[in-house]
Amino acid sequence: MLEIKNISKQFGDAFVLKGIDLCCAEGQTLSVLGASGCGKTTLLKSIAGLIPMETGSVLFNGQDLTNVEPEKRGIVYLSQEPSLFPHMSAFDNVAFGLKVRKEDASSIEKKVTEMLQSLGLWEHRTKKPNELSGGQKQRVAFGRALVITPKVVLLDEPFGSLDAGTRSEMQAFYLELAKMYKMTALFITHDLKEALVTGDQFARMEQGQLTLFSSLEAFAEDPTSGVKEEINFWNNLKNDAQ
Amino acid sequence: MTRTLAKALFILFVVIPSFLGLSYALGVSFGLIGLGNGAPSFTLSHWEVMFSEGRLMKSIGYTILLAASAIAGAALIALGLLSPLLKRMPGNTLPWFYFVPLGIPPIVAAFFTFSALANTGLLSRIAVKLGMIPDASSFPILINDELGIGVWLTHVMLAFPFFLILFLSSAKTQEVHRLRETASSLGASSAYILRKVIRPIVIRKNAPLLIIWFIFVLGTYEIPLLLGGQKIRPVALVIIDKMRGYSLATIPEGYAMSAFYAVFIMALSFLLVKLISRRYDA
Amino acid sequence: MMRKYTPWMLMLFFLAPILLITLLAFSGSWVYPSILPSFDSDRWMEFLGSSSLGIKPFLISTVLAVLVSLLSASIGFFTSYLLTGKARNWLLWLCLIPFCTAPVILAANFQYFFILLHLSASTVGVIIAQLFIGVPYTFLLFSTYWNEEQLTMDTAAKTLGATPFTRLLRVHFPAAKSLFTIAVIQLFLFSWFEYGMTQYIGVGQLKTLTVEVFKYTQEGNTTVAALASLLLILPPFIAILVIRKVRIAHA
Amino acid sequence: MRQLTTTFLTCCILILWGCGSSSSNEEENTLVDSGPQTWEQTLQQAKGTTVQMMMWQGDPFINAYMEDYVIPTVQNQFGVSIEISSGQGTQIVSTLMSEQQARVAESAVDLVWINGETFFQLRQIDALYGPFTDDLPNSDFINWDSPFISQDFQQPTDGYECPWGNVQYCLIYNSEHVTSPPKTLDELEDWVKQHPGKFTFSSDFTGMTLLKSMLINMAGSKTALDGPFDEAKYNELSSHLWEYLNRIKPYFWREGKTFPSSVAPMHQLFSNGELWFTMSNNDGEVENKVLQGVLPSSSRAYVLEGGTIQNSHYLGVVKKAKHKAGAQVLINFLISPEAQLRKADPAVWGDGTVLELTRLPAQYQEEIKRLNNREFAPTRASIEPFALKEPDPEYMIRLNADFRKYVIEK
Repeated sequence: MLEIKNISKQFGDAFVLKGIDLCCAEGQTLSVLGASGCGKTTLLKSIAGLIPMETGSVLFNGQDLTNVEPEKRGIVYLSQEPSLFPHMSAFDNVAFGLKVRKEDASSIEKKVTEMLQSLGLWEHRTKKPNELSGGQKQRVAFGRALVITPKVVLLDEPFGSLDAGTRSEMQAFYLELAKMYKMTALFITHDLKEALVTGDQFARMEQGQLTLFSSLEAFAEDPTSGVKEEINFWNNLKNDAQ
Repeated sequence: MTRTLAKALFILFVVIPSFLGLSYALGVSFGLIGLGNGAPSFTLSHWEVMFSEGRLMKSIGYTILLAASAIAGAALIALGLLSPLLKRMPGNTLPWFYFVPLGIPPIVAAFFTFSALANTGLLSRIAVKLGMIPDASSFPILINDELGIGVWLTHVMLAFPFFLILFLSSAKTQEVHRLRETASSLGASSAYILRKVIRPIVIRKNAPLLIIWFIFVLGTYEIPLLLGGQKIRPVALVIIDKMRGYSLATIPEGYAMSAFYAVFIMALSFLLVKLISRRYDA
Repeated sequence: MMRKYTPWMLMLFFLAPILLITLLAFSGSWVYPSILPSFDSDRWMEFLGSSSLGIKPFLISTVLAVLVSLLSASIGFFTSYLLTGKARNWLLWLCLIPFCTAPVILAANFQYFFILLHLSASTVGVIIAQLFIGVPYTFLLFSTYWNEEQLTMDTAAKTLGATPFTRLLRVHFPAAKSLFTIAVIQLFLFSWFEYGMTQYIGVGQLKTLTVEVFKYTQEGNTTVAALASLLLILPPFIAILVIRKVRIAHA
Repeated sequence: MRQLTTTFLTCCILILWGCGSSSSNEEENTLVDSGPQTWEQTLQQAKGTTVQMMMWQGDPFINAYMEDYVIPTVQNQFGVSIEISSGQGTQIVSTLMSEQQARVAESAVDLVWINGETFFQLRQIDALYGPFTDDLPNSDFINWDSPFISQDFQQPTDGYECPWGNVQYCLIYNSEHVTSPPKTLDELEDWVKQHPGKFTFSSDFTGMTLLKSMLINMAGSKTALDGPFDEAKYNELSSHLWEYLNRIKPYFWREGKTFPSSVAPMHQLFSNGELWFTMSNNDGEVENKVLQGVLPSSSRAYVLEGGTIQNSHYLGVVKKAKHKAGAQVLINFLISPEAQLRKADPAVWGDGTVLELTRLPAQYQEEIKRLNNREFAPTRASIEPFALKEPDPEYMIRLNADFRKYVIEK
């Protein structure tokens, strides 16, 4: 279980994160809905250890990771940009984390092959990032992250730059992967539907504060989540049409 | 570990040399190190002499003007050539002759300018043969002239091929390519795109290197030595004159000048770095 | 019409120095106003025959330039990693300092410390002195590499478990290869032509081709100066001819 | 930040440690001579050593003389190797000065080629070894009676430097254009005014030598500037000189708005016909420059009626030199009749000898006669009466600064 306790972050006088607590059960995805500028990227980077935080701690299954170097945390951060290594093929990109861990060649070969096949990228394995489409690139980025079986995956608007069609395809694909790899994940998005589709648990972030909801129902009930507005919108549309 | 090592190396190869070099110059200039000072004792007299002479400030002004105008001239030429060359450059490789000027050191460039542009140089001879001028004395004075036209031309000649390569390489990146497409889809003519899209991007991208060249031109010694006038001279020459003059007594004054000048340029370059990084952030 | 010939005119312009200097190097005398100098190869024989200009300075220069360019490019690239941190402006500024004074003045300022550390008149001393220019230069050059894109790539590699060293070696070095090549070429040329440091720190005893030839470029006569210049620029020129084409961008 | 400070301090400590360890070497300097020794002993000591010689190397003839003749001969005869590095006056002074500051036990340089203000400066900082010239067997041939040899810029050499060559300043004119060159300052003024743009002088050492000659010419007596620097005398004479120069400056090359930075470009301007006058510190240079093809064969050298500066250049041994014996053996060879006469040949170098010709063994007399036949330069004997002594170095220091102030920048 991932536990975040009381994370605060200040830039100058402004508090970007104001004492955030959250927890996410193992193998589950916590979807966080938040508009841009609410501090979600700062939150994820703090959890990954990429930026220092003033207060708070990060625990995984009781183990305190707060002062562990980002490269040793086993928490992978995925952003909107796939940021693949331009000089490596898709295969080598996926293999990167394993090579860094100095696994032996045959096991790398096996794991990466499996991963690429499950990502449906096997025939593109020799291509360089600039020869791949946006969705393919993001898949490689997922593969690169998941192949090292991280403790936690942090997703920061991962499908933000994709077109609508690819985007819903990728959401479905995410669910599959999450199930297959029993991912523990924080999935941050500003898209309500995406949050609903991908999450097992739900939270909402606003101005540096995070509200955790006990269930989908509670999330839907909350006026700030926008679920109700959405329902009303469709209902009105239906009524107007009639 | 890696960062610490990087810091250590940075300090070892960048900070310490600058620090030691500057403190040595300051030490000599204040009479604390014995170079030409006899027994070391603190004195401000070398600084006083330096400022009272007034030559240094005039010289600094001239040097900055010379360097800035040379860089501007070279950048303008390179920008002007950008559009005709981009059109005839399909790939991302440049033919070999673009790199030839990079292999010519300042001293040789100065020698070339001298041989080509002196009153009795190659151009003057051609002009005489073509009947444009009667003899050497009617050829315009470009070498050892009062303003330093020969020095300026040599700097431009050295800098502009380098800028051209930089600009071409920047203009060939995907980013610029994409922006160019966007702009043309918005209905901009290719001349307009060049002026309003490509040039600003190319200049901004290469601003740090333009600044390095500017500072490099500020410090050159060989070119004005061979081609410059005597009336007003770049700082490097004035300083070396004092440091390596006929008298030991002027050595500390030379160091005072070099310390003052270094600090002055450091302040100037700090402003420039600030300026370009602000433009980056924007 | 003009546009069509621009590349050719450029070529002529870029090659003009080499052409004129070659011409002068073969000249016996160049009496005004004749355009072509009279040919005289005796001077070549005299000049090249003097034993100070054998293969040795050429080798010394080559070894020195190779060492300096590879070392400064590597150290400079490695330290430029600090640009991912916060003090970016300060670091860039610090790197500009060595260029604030003429190399000759810099050499004069350093000489005392090199003598103090027993590095004067030694090859190691000259290499270190040249690194004092080469490292900051590479650092500045690589400031154009460390942009937003590279930083996200660095972050990605970091959370995947790569240590800073691995990231530099596996991620950034291959990505910055073309820039690295440019750095090596430029630093090679810098070291090849470097005079002030080599002369002062080496007390004239490290006889690179430039040190050997430089004494003729300022004094003496046109033919000798032209010959000396030609000797200096010919090796890089041949190297350029061998390389022929250089990629300038990776799209 | 703390880490940064620590690293910085560590590096500083390392460097200070380096300083400490090197200054402790200072006491270990055991190279000081242990009493007088015979020339035999010196030769013995020199054998097998490599002498580091620092000298100006801008002239192919001089380099060839050293490389092709001196180095192999000294190696064969005395078993001493020589390594020449290039560097002159100011670099020598700054190198030796920095070495003194750093308190090194052994200098990187053994032997230096110097004169005038460099000698003066090196004596000021006590960087020269000596007196040693009396120990050299060949110093018997040297014309020590000549004040032009035993005094360097009014300063007695006192055995701290050994004369190597002696030359006299001369003007060089193109006989194709100039039939009777001006021999006095008044004549020069007239000539310059009649031929605008054809005359100038360099702003370096050579040009200063002309100014010094002019200054003495104006004083009216050859010995006017003898002795230590005289402020009042300088002020009076120099004001006349600046007045004179500013009067004719508009008729100089480029209307006197600029001056060539050294004689090398002047020679070029002269051979291109842009100038009709050039000059040299060495009366014999015109001979070898015509041979080299740098100057046209219509070049002729002459001296002013009021005289021109004659000076010598010298060889000094560095006080902390590693190979003092080897350096002395080399110097002794360089002042041998054989080496001196070879050097005097315009086809080799064309540098005036410092030896008293009458003291030389008979076998060299023929050779001397041959060398007296000059084609483009006047004979040494004919210009000798017009030789002026170098005044105190301060005169040149002041002339150099004031020339810039009152003439160039005006």
